Amino acid sequence: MMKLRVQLQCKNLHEYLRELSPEILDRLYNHPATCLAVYRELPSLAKNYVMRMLFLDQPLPQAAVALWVKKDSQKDHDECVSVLAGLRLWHSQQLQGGLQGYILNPVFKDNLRIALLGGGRAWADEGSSLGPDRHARDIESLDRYAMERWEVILHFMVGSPSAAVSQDLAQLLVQAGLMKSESGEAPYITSAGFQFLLLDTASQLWYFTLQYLKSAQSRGMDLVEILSFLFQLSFSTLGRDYSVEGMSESLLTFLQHLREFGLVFQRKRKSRRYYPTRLAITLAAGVTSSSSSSSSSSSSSTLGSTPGAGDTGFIVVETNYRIYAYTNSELQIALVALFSEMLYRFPNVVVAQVTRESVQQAIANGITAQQIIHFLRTRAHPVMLKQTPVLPPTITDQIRLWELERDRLQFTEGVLYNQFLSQTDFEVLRDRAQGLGCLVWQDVTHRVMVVTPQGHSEVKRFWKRQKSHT
Amino acid sequence: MASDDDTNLLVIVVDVNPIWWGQQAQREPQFTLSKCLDAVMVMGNSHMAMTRTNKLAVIASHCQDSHFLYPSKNWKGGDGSGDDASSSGDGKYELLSVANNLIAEEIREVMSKTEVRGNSTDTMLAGSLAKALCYIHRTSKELEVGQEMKSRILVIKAADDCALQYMNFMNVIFAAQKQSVLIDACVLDSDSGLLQQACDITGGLYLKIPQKVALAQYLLWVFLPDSEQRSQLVLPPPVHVDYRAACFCHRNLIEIGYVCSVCLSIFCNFSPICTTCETAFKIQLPTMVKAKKKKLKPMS
Amino acid sequence: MDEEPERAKRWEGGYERTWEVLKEDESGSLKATVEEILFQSKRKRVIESHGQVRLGMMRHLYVVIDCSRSMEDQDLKPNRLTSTLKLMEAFVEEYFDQNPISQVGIIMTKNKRAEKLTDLAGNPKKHITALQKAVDSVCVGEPSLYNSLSLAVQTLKHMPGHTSREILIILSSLTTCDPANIYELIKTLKSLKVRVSVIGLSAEVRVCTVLTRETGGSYHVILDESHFKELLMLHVKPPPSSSASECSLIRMGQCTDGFMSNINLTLKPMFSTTLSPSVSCGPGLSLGGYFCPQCHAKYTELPVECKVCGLTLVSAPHLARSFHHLFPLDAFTEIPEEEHHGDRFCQACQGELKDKSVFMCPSCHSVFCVECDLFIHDSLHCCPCCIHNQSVMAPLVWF
Amino acid sequence: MVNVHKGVLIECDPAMKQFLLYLDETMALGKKFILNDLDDTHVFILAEVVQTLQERVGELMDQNSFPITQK
Repeated sequence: MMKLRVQLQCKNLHEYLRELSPEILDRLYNHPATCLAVYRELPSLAKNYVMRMLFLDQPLPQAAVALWVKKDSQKDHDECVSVLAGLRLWHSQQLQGGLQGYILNPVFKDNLRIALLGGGRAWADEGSSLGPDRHARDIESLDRYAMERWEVILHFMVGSPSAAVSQDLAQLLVQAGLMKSESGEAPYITSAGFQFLLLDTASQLWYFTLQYLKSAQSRGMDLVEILSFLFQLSFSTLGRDYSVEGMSESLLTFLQHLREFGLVFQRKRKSRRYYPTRLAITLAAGVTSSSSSSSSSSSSSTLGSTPGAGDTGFIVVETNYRIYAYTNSELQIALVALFSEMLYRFPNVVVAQVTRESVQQAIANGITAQQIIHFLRTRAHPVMLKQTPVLPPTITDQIRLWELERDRLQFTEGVLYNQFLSQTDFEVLRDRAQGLGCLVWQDVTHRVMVVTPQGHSEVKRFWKRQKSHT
Repeated sequence: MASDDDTNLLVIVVDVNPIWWGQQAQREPQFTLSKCLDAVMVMGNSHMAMTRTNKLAVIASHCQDSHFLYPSKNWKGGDGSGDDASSSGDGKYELLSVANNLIAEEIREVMSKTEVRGNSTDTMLAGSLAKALCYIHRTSKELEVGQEMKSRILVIKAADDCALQYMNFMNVIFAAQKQSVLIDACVLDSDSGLLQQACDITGGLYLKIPQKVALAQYLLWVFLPDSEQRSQLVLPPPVHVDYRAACFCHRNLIEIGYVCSVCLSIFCNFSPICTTCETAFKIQLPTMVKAKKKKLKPMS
Repeated sequence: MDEEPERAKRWEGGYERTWEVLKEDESGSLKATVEEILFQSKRKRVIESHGQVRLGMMRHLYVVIDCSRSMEDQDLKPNRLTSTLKLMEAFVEEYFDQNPISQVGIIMTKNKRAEKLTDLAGNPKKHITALQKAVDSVCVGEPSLYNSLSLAVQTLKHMPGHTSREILIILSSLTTCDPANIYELIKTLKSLKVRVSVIGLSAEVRVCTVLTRETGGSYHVILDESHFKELLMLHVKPPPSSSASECSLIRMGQCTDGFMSNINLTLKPMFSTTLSPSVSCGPGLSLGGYFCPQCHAKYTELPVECKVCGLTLVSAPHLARSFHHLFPLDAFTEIPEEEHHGDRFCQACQGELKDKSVFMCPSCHSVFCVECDLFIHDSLHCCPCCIHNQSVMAPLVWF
Repeated sequence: MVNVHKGVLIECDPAMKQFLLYLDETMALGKKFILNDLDDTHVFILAEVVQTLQERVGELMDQNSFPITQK
């Protein structure tokens, strides 16, 4: 009966890569675009380390590397070394003198050099070989197309009738846990879905791509190929067209999916060229935002309002709990309505009121206060961005208080043991329960302890055997 | 960790004094201007590759003029289609390859076009630094609201200093300090007093490199980390700067001097008239103490 | 005092129809006019520099802050005192940036008396901490112009002749309570060549007009907080010193970094002179620091007057910092954008020339945008393109 | 002999604990529901009263929160 509140986990690139097996990692580093994307996600100190070793051929002794950093930032140094080793960028190698040394992963080193200085083969076949596109697309139309495709998916999640989405995509949404569909009727949104909607566009894209990659293996697609193509897209220049020659079959199906998400624009299914949209390019931006549940407010303030990728900031939050959303898009209004009561509706602005009931209603369907605040901050109006902190502190504190108000009590089912005859009996039974890991709470002075229901039967059997021996 | 989205602007000022580089080509043929520019491009590329929001500008400081190599006037940065510049045929990140092609074209044009007047083997660095500061000022104005920008200027100095520039140079240094812009200096040949003062006042790094051939490695090791990482890394210590002034009459460094209250020119010994602004000084005679008249014993 | 020519008072003037400035263009948007106003405000801030006039480089300035009951008035947010002290902090910062070898002292006047918050000193940190502590001082009673002026004059009259002596009064109450006749004091001020300027926070007071007119100071009444800040910043630029003030040679010591300069590079931790805390930011053991060339007393902060031998200690950049007052950069000529037919890029910042008019440097005829023009005049003080053709005036060789 | 009870362990701040004791004494939920008072932040109660207890706590919260909108 306890409502399990699922927490939307949105891993960033490093967490995702760390889970991959070493040989996939090495194959991944075979493509300059992926090396550059992985390089960009490193902590800034680690970036300098990689740059320092990029043009060295023989390994550096670990003692020398340790001297690069001042004494008081030794902690950052160790953290960087662990990140670099974790991603298999640094291999430790035995030097002649018996010293342990670090060397940059040779595959990564060559490809990063190519990404920086050239000298390898081209990433994507050049669009220019096809001649200029007769009806070339300018950037505004690309942006409009991208946003419209992406909003269709969000509208479908919110369940508005007008949005129709391919079966493949709907099935992906269900797999991602964002929606649930019982016995064939239309899927409806889950609490994780609400949390997904509140993310900023870049993080949504990245979360979506992660889910797609998970399902990619099941579709028989090669993970490495897709990831490199994705990173190559994120480094392309907006407004240029690229040709589809030399792309494998699985890549072409992947391209069609991207077309449906709005990351890529093609005039027809079969057209020989494609245009990456701004969403594809900001995909790399989403990668840097750490998982949504962590309260890193700083990195999200401008990511959400990346220019052109969806609407820039449009929400003004005032200290009298009023919200003015300068938008007329049904989706954004529906999102604001998730945690506030609508007061007035005008052609270009919607006025809403954040109240205790509305916030607690949102918390009831699984949205946390932090996600509401993150949503308001990423869509804050430029006027709000001028002040620090961006949102009035009274509002953010009050929302957090309303959340804490709900779970003043924590309930845990359990079985109570008390009135032990002797201290030794109590300790023996307590250690047994602890061994089983089902001890919930104990109070040694009063010789009282609480055990989980599942553990209860085991403890009882143990107690009977114990009593029969003594 | 600094939030990832505040922009980081690096302006590289390259000293392209043709006479110095000409002599250099004869002295050590393995380190010429083109090698130096390759190193600059490697530094620029790695700076831009670090994060999506890093920006770069390169200025060539010539004898009579300074030119913006990148971003050049006629090519719109960022989202421009820029299809005329050939895109990366060899696997390089597109933004970098477009930038490098532009720099190469511009430097070829600059070196061929500007003719050399006189045999001045020193460069007018203050002018290029002033242009760099104006460029930084404009870019910080064009930033989106809510973002802040850290910027620094890296000067690659070849020829020696030009003495006539002292006053303008000091103005530029104080303007940079006011804008909290760091000035770093990487000196190839003779030490430069002006740049030492610039680095000391603005908190930048001054380094005279022993081997010129390894310029790229020096740039990547010492000058690539931005102000936030420099506090963590062990880098060359600040150099001692001799701030003593020279007197106007004999040009030698003095410890105690006389300063004209009107035009602040310095003299090593007292002179009644200031040579620069010809104002006559009131000579403070030691105040005469009038002899005290013995008081007649008061009539009782 | 004879009637001086009455300046046309604002309320005497005709009825200003300020709302007519905002004209809607055909599409009904006010954008054009708003940009025009913004453009004008930017231009207005470039103060016309008046050519080759001798500026008093070393200044002694006393700032009198009125702390009477009227300072608790709330027309300046949050109240007049806090807002004034905040602006004073910025003023002290800017003052020492523009005049490194000058000194400032702060006097507070309340309850019919005047007392010194900080005495004349060249170190900005001390003044700023004193200002920050003064925020919670209580405002009571009436100010006393006479007492504060006489307190300031007592120290100013000992100052050497070549330095300029100035008093800046920030007056908020309309009354003053003086023990003696203030007009006698004005005569002595005039004889001692002390310049008194007043910034009124409420209304124009007759005695201040006379005081400022007699001593050659300026008198303004603020409109709002930004105007107040502007008036304060007017006093940062050194005033043209009257030719009467005699000029003389001052003996100065050039300090270098102490611990490096002596040949044996042993880092001797030396006790900085602990005669008075004002000497260094904190007495105690420190490695760095400057040595007085004459008596080897050690100081951590420059410029300072050596407590032991009285020599003013300064380093070369300090002198260089006030150079741009000597060779002011003349204002750029403004030409409307249509007439300019050169390339469409500002030569300083490579930005496009978008706004209405373009600025040309009279000597080197290079073209700049309005942002660069303002930046060049405010902090750069030299035209980027002129520097190149070596027409630099004084051959100052200083390194 | 060791005494065994089935039920629900509640962890809460002391103020809320007092409120639970008050509800128990005044038989507000119709019967005594507290089986054991463990310490000032833990209480062991009957399982079936959890739902009504949550509502009563909700009502308490509503009482001492002021309506911000002066409708």
